[in-house]
Amino acid sequence: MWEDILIAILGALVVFAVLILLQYIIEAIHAFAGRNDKKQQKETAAAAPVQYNADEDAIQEVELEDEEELVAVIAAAIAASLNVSAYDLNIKSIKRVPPYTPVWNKMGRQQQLMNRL
Amino acid sequence: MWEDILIAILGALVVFAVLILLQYIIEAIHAFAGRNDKKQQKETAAAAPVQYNADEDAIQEVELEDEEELVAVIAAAIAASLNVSAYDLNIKSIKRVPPYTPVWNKMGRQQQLMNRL
Amino acid sequence: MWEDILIAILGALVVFAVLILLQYIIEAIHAFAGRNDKKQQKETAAAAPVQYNADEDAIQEVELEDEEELVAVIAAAIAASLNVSAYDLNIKSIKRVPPYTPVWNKMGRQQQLMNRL
Amino acid sequence: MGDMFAKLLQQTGLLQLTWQQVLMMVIAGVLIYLAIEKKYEPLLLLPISFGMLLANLPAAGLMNPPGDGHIGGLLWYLYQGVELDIYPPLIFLGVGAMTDFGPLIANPKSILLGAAAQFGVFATFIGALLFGFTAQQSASIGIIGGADGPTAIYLASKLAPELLGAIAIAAYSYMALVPIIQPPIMKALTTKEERGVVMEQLRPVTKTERILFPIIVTIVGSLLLPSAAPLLGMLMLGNLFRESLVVDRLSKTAQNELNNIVVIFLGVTVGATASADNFLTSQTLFIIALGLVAFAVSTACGVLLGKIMYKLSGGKVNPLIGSAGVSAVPMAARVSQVVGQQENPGNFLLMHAMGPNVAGVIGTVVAAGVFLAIFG
Amino acid sequence: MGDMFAKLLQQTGLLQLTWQQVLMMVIAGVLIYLAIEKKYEPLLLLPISFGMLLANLPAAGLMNPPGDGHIGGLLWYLYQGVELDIYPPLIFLGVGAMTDFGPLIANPKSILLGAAAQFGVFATFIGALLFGFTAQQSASIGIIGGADGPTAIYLASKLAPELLGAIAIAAYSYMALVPIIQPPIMKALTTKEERGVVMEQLRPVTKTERILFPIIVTIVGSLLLPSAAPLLGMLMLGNLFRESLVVDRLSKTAQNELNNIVVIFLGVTVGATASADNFLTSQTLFIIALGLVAFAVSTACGVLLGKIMYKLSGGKVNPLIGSAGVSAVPMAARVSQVVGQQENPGNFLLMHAMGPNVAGVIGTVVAAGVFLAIFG
Amino acid sequence: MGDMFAKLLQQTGLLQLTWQQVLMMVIAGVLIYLAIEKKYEPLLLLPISFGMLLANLPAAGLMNPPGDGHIGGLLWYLYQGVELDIYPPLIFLGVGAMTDFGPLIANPKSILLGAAAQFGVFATFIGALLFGFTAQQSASIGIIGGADGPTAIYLASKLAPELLGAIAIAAYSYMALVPIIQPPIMKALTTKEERGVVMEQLRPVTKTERILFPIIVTIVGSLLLPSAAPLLGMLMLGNLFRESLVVDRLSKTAQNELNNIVVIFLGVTVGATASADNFLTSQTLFIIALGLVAFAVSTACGVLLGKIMYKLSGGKVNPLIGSAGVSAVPMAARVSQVVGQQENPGNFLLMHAMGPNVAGVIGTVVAAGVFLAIFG
Ligand code: NA
Ligand code: NA
Ligand code: NA
Repeated sequence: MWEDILIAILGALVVFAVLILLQYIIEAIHAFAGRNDKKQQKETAAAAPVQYNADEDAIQEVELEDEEELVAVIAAAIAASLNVSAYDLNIKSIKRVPPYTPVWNKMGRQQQLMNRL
Repeated sequence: MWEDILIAILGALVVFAVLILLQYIIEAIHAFAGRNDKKQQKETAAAAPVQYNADEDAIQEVELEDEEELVAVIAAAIAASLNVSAYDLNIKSIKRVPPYTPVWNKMGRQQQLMNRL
Repeated sequence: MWEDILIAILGALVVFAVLILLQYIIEAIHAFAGRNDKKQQKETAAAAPVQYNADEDAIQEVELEDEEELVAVIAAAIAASLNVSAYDLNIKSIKRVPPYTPVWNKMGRQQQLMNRL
Repeated sequence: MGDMFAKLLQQTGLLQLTWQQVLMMVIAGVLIYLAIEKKYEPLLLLPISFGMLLANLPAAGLMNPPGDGHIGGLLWYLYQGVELDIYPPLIFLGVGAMTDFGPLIANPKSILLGAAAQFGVFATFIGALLFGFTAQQSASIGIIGGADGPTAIYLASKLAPELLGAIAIAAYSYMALVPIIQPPIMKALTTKEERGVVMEQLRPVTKTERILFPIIVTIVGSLLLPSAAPLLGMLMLGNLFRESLVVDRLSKTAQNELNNIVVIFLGVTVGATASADNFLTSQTLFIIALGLVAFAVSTACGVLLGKIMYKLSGGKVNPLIGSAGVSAVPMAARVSQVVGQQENPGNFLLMHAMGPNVAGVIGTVVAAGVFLAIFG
Repeated sequence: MGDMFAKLLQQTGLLQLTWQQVLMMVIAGVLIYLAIEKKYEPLLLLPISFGMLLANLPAAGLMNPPGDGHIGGLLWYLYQGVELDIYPPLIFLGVGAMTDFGPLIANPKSILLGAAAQFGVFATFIGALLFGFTAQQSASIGIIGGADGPTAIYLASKLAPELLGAIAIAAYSYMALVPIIQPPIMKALTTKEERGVVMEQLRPVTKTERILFPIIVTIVGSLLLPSAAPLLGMLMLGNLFRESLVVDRLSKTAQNELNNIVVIFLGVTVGATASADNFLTSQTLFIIALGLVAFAVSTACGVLLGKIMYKLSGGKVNPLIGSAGVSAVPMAARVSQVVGQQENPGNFLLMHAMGPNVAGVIGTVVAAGVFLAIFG
Repeated sequence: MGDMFAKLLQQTGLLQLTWQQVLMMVIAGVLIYLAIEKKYEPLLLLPISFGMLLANLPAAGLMNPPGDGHIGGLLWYLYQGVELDIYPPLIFLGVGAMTDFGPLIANPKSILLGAAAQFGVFATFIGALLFGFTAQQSASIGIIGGADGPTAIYLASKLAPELLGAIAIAAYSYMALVPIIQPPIMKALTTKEERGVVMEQLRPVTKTERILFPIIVTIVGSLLLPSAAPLLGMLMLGNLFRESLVVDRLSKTAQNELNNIVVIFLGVTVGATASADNFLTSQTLFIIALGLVAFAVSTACGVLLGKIMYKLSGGKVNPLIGSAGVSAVPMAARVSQVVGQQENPGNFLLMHAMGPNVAGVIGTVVAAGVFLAIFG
């Protein structure tokens, strides 16, 4: 039992020791790298307020990832641009464009490929 | 051979017996739980027609499953179609449409199912 | 060593032989199947210019595969909200929002995290 | 150099190629054509037929087990998920997450139609025995009549792995042919009046019912037929993911990526069991013929029970929904809808047919459980 | 036929069903209710409780190992990822890709709060020994106080697999209960003045810092505690995926599909270890009680170190952020935020609490590493 | 307590840390830097270099095989997919689903350029033998010249697993460096006039051609070189998924989630084979040097065959597309485009270079098949 209490104390000490060491390491990283990219920092600082405060402009930066519900969104977007209700719009099909696509398009797709191979 | 025919008959009987039992169980579940959430039921009943009949208002309920960034896009699309800024638009909730959906919708979804089974 | 050089030469020859064979096979496939779907071909040829030249109509064919095709959708949405054609709009870059995001955003993201841990 | 060239030539598959393998490749090519051009269940038939092609390439050894210090072939490793009965339950997890049992819960009597449509399974079991198949093989062939791919693969891989390829191909082909096989049978067995019956709208189903259903079916079904537990349990777990509404991430992954990955591996390796010596036997022809019988009998029995329910209900049940009991979700239900509309364009049977349709999935799992209990 | 019927009946689970198994199913049902209705960490609690249900179905044998020419049960195969310690590090890969260590890097002192909140782990270790658990079991129970599910499962599967089910259920249940357990302790230990402290805004963190952090923490942490390397390494690899900004595809897959697949398999099979004879013991009750103690002590120690930092910093540190050191990311940090706002509605502690919160993940991994070094 | 502390200290990696391991970590750090800052094929180089880091942490034992009642290390289990040759074909499944073979089908002669660009493979094979490598090792080193990561890993894991880490790192590094390595060679070997050639537009390719191509290439290629069947078969199955247009779900999963999961596991564990004693040898330096030679010779031979085709076609073929035969899809094709535009800004060679580019993938698989047939 006594030994077990020692283990517990030792364990807690080790946890503290390791995490204090990590604290100093983080501070060392900061000393070494915290100022490196000040320029990037400033850009960010400049960009961020624009992004979240802007209220006169439309959204310019939209973080998007994927999904098929987009059909709805596309419908809405097209409807909007045509100034009609999405309910008057009948999307007959969202065709998969066959693979005979022009160069610029291929280039983009192939660029992806490179990153995947 | 005789034994095999017995097996076949027995098998068919067991299938029937188990499925009849399930029928009673479903009825028992209904007796126990079919009325529990009447309130929820009514809400749904109220919400559904709005969703598919409305043609004067913008889309209010969009079925979403994940990719929540779409909220931003939808906001933009609705904003655009209403000719207001996305910042004046307050999307209170993007409700998940409960699974009691009309036939045409089910059909589409089931179509997918077929291709997956 | 001599044998190894032989192997190398043989290897290169086999690669050439197999790929030349493939060349003839591709030509044979073409002879057999290159004319089969002329009709489909023409359709494609007809559809393609529309898609990339049209500037009075809305987008009729939207190629969606995942991720990046969304650029088009975003363009459409922005264009709509700005009341300009998507073709006059030049999206220079869709920036990934850097991870220094404000509290409300973090909160949402962290909320997700909780549900995942 | 000539020496080495000879060595290379020996290593090619050319000298070992048999006409049987060539024939298998032709068959694989035909199946690929059906999958792509005719869209016969392409999600499984395309991988299956390509797997068949790969397995019949001489000397490639893609299905070789490891041994003698050599590692095994790629497809042999991927096949372990079939061999160890892991893939079919995982597919059922996704199927459960895609399936709406609401129409069945709203109309519990329709589960009987899902039971009736298993008669073809047992009739074909007898038929296969008459053709000289063993009891295990006959059970695996009979289950084709259930029109449920993963269940057929599960049972065949347990009871008759030597027939796995033929059974899987027959099952998925006939599932794709449901719109051709069923309508004549349905029309032959029903009157114009019966086909015109418009059914009452289904009652709404509460969320609590939807959540209790998968839990209780798992417990009761697995208690009665423990051998059906892996399939039934995963089917119902997937459905619980779906209906709980709190684990969307898991439900979506079960339906999509996990499902797709398993479908690729399952399809290719099930196809790869169809090597020439396994497949080019008279047995395969019998299996294909018996599979058609199984489908037809199941369809007929479903419709016949539908007629009985029509009588007993005083004309409230349209017997056309009975044929949907063969599962082949949701194709068979859509066939009911289409045949019904031919009689009465304003008649919407789809939702009513979905009840027997999903019941048919459970019914086939139960039938498989019975066979496993007896022969497993 | 009666004969065969008897055979079938013997094969059902009905005759073997024990009251203990029934009780286990009831418990599983309650957990499913909590997961769905109360939204108690449903992503893991729902699969865990369904796994519990499946494992207590008599005769289904889903957890049977292979042997005697029989293949194993479905869940036995899926369980190998737990048994071989593969799943928890893979989950940590996803967690790392989801975690923003920025607040910790911006305020490195907050890592101490993540250390203090591990006291509950060691206190409970002692407590469990007093209740008669072995040292290995006690360590596994203590780690519940770390409020870190994958780490608890990792340690328990190594040191005390017989308790795995109970420990996992306790860990995830208490993680869900953090908003109920923590506030009273936090309020009891702090003064109104302390709770009202508004902290200074965090400094920005550069991309270089964000990238060096996971690399260096991996090296230093794994050098000091090699047994923590799998968890720490994968956590930091995931984070490097995230912060590098060049491998979005991998980061996204690690966070989503891979994570979801592993969560399903991990959850169901961890739940499946809770068979009646493993779970229905007095030990389980002790584990549940000790888990609560662990959480409470960890919370208290975090807050107390917060108070010390409040003093030493001359009132700049709000001690409420100390409780976030238990991890349960980001629930515990949100609790700090909420309790702080009750005192001062304009006070935003969330980002300050995220530092201790993510430090708590590292702290628990280190604590697990210590136990593994001693007892592993 | 001191006792226990000593025990803990012994268990740390500190006392066992060698300077070689420190050096390896530094190298891993440099590679991480190149992957993130220079974007050198980060999708593979980042996992590879982090795996290198993990494998050189003393005492962590992440690559330990199981034994003595101990389970194996995390990375050892994940490595089995490399060891058993499962991952590279699965990656090729995704590559096939991403690859458009249209430009090759439209201009079948360009396949010869993909053949010519394999000369570097065989030249380097000889070179490596001269440096004292075994035949198996030399073949694995030579294949770096194919500029095809998965094929290089596949061959090396079969013929020379001890060099796997170095070969993978060299292959992916040079693939990233294609835009730097190739242009000087291309310019040195061509005249201004040749570089200015504008090529005729490619003919359209029918859907039937696109579907027959993967099927027939699989059959013919695997018959001639059965050892290439796993790679070729999966590449073509993926492409068939893509071109069939009926199994989008499978195509998408093969390209995305399945690919990403395999890339993570493959990358980390291939990197983990680069332990200090495997990697810090003069052999590694030779491999890096020979890899560069392989790339350069392949590029040069591609361009030289391009010049021959320029002559034979009466000036219709731009020899710059020859360098794209090294694969490194689509980087090398883009290099052809860029170098061509420097001469004539209105010249679009990209689509013409895609033919040799994708032919280069097939060429390298064939070359690997030859080596496996002789040495496997
Ligand atoms: Na069925
Ligand atoms: Na913690
Ligand atoms: Na190549």
